[in-house]
Amino acid sequence: MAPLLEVKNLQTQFKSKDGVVKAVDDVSFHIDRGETLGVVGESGSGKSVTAMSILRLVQHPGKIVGGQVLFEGRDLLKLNENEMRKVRGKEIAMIFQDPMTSLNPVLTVGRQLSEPLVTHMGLTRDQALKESVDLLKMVGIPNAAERIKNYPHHFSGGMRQRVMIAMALACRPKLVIADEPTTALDVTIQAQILELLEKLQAETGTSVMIITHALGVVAGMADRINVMYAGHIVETASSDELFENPRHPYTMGLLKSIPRLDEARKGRLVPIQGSPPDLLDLPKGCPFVSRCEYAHPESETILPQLRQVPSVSDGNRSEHWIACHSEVKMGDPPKRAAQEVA
Amino acid sequence: MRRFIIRRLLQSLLLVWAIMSLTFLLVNIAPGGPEVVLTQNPKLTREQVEAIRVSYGLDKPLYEQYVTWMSRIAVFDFGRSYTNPRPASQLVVERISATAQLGLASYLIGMLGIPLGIYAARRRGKLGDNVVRVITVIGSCMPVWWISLMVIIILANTVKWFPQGEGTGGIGPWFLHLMIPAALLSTGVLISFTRFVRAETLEVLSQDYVRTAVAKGLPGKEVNRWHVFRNSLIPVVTLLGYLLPALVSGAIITEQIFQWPGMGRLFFQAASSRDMPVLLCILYIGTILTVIGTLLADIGYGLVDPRVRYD
Amino acid sequence: MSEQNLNSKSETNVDKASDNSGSTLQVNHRDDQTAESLALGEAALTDPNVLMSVRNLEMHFPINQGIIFQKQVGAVRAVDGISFDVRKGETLGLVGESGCGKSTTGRTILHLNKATGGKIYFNGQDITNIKGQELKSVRRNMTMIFQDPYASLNPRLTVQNIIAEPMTIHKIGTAKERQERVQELLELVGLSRYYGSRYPHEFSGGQRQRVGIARALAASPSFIVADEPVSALDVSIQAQVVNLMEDLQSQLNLTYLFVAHDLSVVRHISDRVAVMYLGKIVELADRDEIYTKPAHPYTVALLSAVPIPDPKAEKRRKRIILTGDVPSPINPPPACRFHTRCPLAQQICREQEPAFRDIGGGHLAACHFAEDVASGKLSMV
Amino acid sequence: MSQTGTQLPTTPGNSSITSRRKSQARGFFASGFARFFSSKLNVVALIIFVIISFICYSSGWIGDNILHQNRDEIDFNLLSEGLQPPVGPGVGGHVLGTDELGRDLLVRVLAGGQVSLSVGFLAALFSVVLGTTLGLVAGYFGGKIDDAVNALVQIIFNVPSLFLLIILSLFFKPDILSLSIIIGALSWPGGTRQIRGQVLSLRNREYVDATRVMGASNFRILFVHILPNVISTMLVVAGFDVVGAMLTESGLSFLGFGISVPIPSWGNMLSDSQLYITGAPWMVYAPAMAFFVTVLCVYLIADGLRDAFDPRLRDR
Repeated sequence: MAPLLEVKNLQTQFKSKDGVVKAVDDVSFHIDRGETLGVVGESGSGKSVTAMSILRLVQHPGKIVGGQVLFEGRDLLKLNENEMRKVRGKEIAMIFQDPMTSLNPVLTVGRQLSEPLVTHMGLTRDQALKESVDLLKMVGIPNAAERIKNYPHHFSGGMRQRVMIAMALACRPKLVIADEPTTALDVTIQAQILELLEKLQAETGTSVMIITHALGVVAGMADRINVMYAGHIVETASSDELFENPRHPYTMGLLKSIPRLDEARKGRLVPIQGSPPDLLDLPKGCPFVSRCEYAHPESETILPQLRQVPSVSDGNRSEHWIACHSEVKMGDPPKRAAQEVA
Repeated sequence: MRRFIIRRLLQSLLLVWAIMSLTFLLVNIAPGGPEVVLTQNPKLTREQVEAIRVSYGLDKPLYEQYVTWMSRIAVFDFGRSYTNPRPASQLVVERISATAQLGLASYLIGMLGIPLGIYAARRRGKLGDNVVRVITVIGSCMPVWWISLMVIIILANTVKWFPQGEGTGGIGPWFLHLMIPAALLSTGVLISFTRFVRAETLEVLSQDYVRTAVAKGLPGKEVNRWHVFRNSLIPVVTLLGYLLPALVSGAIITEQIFQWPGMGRLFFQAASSRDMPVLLCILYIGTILTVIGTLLADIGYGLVDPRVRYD
Repeated sequence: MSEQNLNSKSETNVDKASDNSGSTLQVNHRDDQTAESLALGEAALTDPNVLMSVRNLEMHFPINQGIIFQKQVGAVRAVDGISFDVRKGETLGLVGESGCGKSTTGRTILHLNKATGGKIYFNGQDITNIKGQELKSVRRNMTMIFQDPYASLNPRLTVQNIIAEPMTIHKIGTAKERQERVQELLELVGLSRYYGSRYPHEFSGGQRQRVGIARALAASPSFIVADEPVSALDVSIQAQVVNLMEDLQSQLNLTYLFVAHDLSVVRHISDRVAVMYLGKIVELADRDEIYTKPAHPYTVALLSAVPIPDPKAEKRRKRIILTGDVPSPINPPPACRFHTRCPLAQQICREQEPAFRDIGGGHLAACHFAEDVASGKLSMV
Repeated sequence: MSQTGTQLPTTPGNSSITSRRKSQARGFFASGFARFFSSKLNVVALIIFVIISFICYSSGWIGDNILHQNRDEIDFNLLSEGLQPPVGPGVGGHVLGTDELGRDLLVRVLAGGQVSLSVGFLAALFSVVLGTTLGLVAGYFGGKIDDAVNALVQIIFNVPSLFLLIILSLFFKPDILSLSIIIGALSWPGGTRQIRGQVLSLRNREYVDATRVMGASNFRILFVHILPNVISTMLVVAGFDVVGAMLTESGLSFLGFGISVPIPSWGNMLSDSQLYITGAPWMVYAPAMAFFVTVLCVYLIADGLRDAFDPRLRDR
């Protein structure tokens, strides 16, 4: 069966006085029906811009300059603004990072919840308000009938994120994109929200694309994970496979560098050397080359393309792809110290 | 909310009191004191001056004068005008209507800045926006009297006519005599509105919740109406109040230039003849108007913005 | 205030040598003064192995209101009576969620806020109310590393001037000596010694944080409060800074109060860990003890909420989802502050504030059922 | 795991420092002024302004040596030639014509500019010094001091300033200095509010905390860490204060309550010219254009400074 969403060679760029930032550079991936895809990367890796590009929400000076976003076979990048509007909120919904700023402060929560219902489902205002009460109940907000009359500032951060989730699910979308949905929240509230997302996904069967910088957040939740670095997908595999058998030096570095809560201290941490690259001044070859301990001679000059590698955990189902010239595994001794870039 | 209004009312009263006290002090410690007018008048003999001083209570110690003065202005009694046998307050009250007409008209014209600001913000960086910006920059450098003078020159040298006074003979002339000064007086307000609304709208356009609204698939009109303008126009309420003082000050100049028979012109005349009771009476009214303007602005803001909480 | 329990005595050795190869630091406590009695009693104040002590520290921020004249109508009880010791050469981790008072604690100890109650002792000296020159001389020995690498460096100053500032303030050395010292410090934190003439905006977040650390070290302090020093950094940079802080600690014999919300990092870097909830310390114990045998239900929930980057471990684990939000610190719940969200709450929790007491082996907790929670008799799931 | 050993990790140089973006490597003020001068409009405005100021301030010398006319000198030759002043541009050697008394208009416009500019800059100086000091103190120390300053700000904000200015002008004959002081005294609250707001946010920056933790005095924090960060705001505030003061001065003089004759200022020259609008419009044009161009230049410079130093406020 064809995937629900297929992104092909997506390119999104930001023009500035100092040059062009290739925020998303030739990115291809897909999401199946009912699947949860995790996208992991640091700030500037292009993960959020990818999400924005799917819904064509990239704002000036950003621009999608190439590629295809095929949703159920239709290329979203070719739709006119009116057709696109019917996709947003109805077919694909989005949850944003900061629940404190993502709701309109001067409209009641009920009003904001009912907007997509009125727009997409053809409900009247009253019907939509009634439906909103149910939505609030669904995301676990007590006293929902009263709460829809409140304004966002009456809600705590965690509660607002629940409202955002309710709003995203209002029209039963086929895909929900959650952009760092828990980054702004405390740990215990984060757990509440992640649990809620998992529960709702199980109930509605919607596909989820969850974007985060914390590997832990997606480990328990995602079926598959894309790791992004400097605008490229550098590794993609099933969740189990990725954590058990990471093959890209960057992924390996990340896993080695973060201390684990459930393990006693083993000694010093093993950091990734250097800093994330300047997106205005990327190297010709692999963007990770200057920080890489396993760099291949070709990495300096040739941008590695995604290639399939054998997967260890469940060979038949999942596919494991990496964009790396080297053939290394976790635990291999480094070929060299990270390169000094003066 | 009630607590807030009570608090702001008390603060406003305090403010009026403070400003009037300060004025009293300035007038009395200034070289020559309030009787400067009298002593500078060569026609008056020393005895006459002394008699007037006594009749106005200027011979008493300062604190006593202050108490008398305060208790009198509390009941809106500024004493007789120096140049007119009638009470100053009466002279001033007669002029309020004319000034109110002018002020209201220019306010209405000035509010055209709101759509202008929205227009500029929506066409940010494009031709329309740039035209608006150039106009606001140039307008900021042309004070009311300057631009009035230019308009008068143009009118006088082309149609050989420009409005002077109230205009008699029906609604048409009245309208013409009112609208030209009002339009000129409104330039400052218009520019303030335009700049403010443009800035606010641009600010709101970059907010996360606008992105949320777009991501929900709302039609552009809905997004603009409920998520952009609704938010960007809320702070405009405060501007409505804060611009009042500028209008009051501008009225002195405009009314003088066009001989509009309002408070501003009276103030000018009183200043020329050093008629202190009239001057202080108008200053008092001006102060109260300004204070009320800011008060209304604050309360109005609280009414339209659900985020503001008073406790 | 919590009742204090002084009867438990046991021997505690803090031996950091096993963690830091090359370090010879070894802290031994006198037998008759255990960590626990020290942590709560006055005796600790004379213990030479304790660097910083806090007793019943309170930091209440007043809320003022009034029609014309303002009067205090309430207070944000950010820190509401906490006691702990920081031993020489150790790292005490202070964790909790936003608004629990952990940062306020660090700031109050360093006199960035004026404590509204309790006592602060540094090297046995009561520094709670010192001022002026006396405070200045104490400040030479204690300093802070900040969270935001962008906001913590003055953008108008060169790196040279930023790092030299503590020396300038305390009039240490000549201008030339200071310049040399800055170059040494730059190298010490892993930057080029020639970066002194540059401005902060020319550096990346991780490099700026190194500059902030160099500045903290300039006047050779012994005690450093690190307030979320890595949470604003990219994941791949965090480990660099954590390692740097550990290396510096062993080289320079530093004592850290490490304030953070990231429990994984705290487990890695701390010798002991204190958990705060709503202005109170609810649990304090040795690192591995608190992570393997948490005794306070809040600690249990907090630990279980942290996602682990391992799908298999995630699937095995049972998350404890706390209901509701943290109550307001203006009007905290009576008795046990956690009872509104605690799945184990009983009547006693609503009526009586649990003592912050030793439940054995230097493990302090403020819960009526701490022993049962720690031993697993009372299950949270 | 042992590759780094006990050695401290070294960070490779920051790759974001590239030759392309050297501009970043400059200090704050250098790069601010670089941004200012990168706009042609700013440069043109500055050049015109400098030229105007220069000519205006040498009006005495120009009058004596080039035009051979003093600003108060009545040209009696006109009368002897049977000409009735005001005479138009070019007549009797008067480039811009004369006023109703037969005084050379060009010299008077230049001399008037000297007065208008002086009042503008002196008043702005006074206002900025007062406004910054109060803003710094109120924002930094807070509490009662802040309340007091706020009360003062509220009072001045709520006085209809033109009314008060006119009343005050009745008591003493305004000259450049006294007028500047009065205007300055009534226009500082805007600057105070801005500076105070900025200090409030600066005071809570972590680098101020860092300095305080080191044991720095309030004096050091204020002068090393806060003041340098508000200087750019002061500069922008000062620029707009000059515009405001020039507008106020000219308005007052226009009404006859500002600088009084025979000292010319653009405002009182225009006031006098009102009677000759149809007969001698050149008497209006010269001071009016001089005034407008000068104010526009100052405004553009202030606006350019704001763009250069506070890009966040560009659309304000």
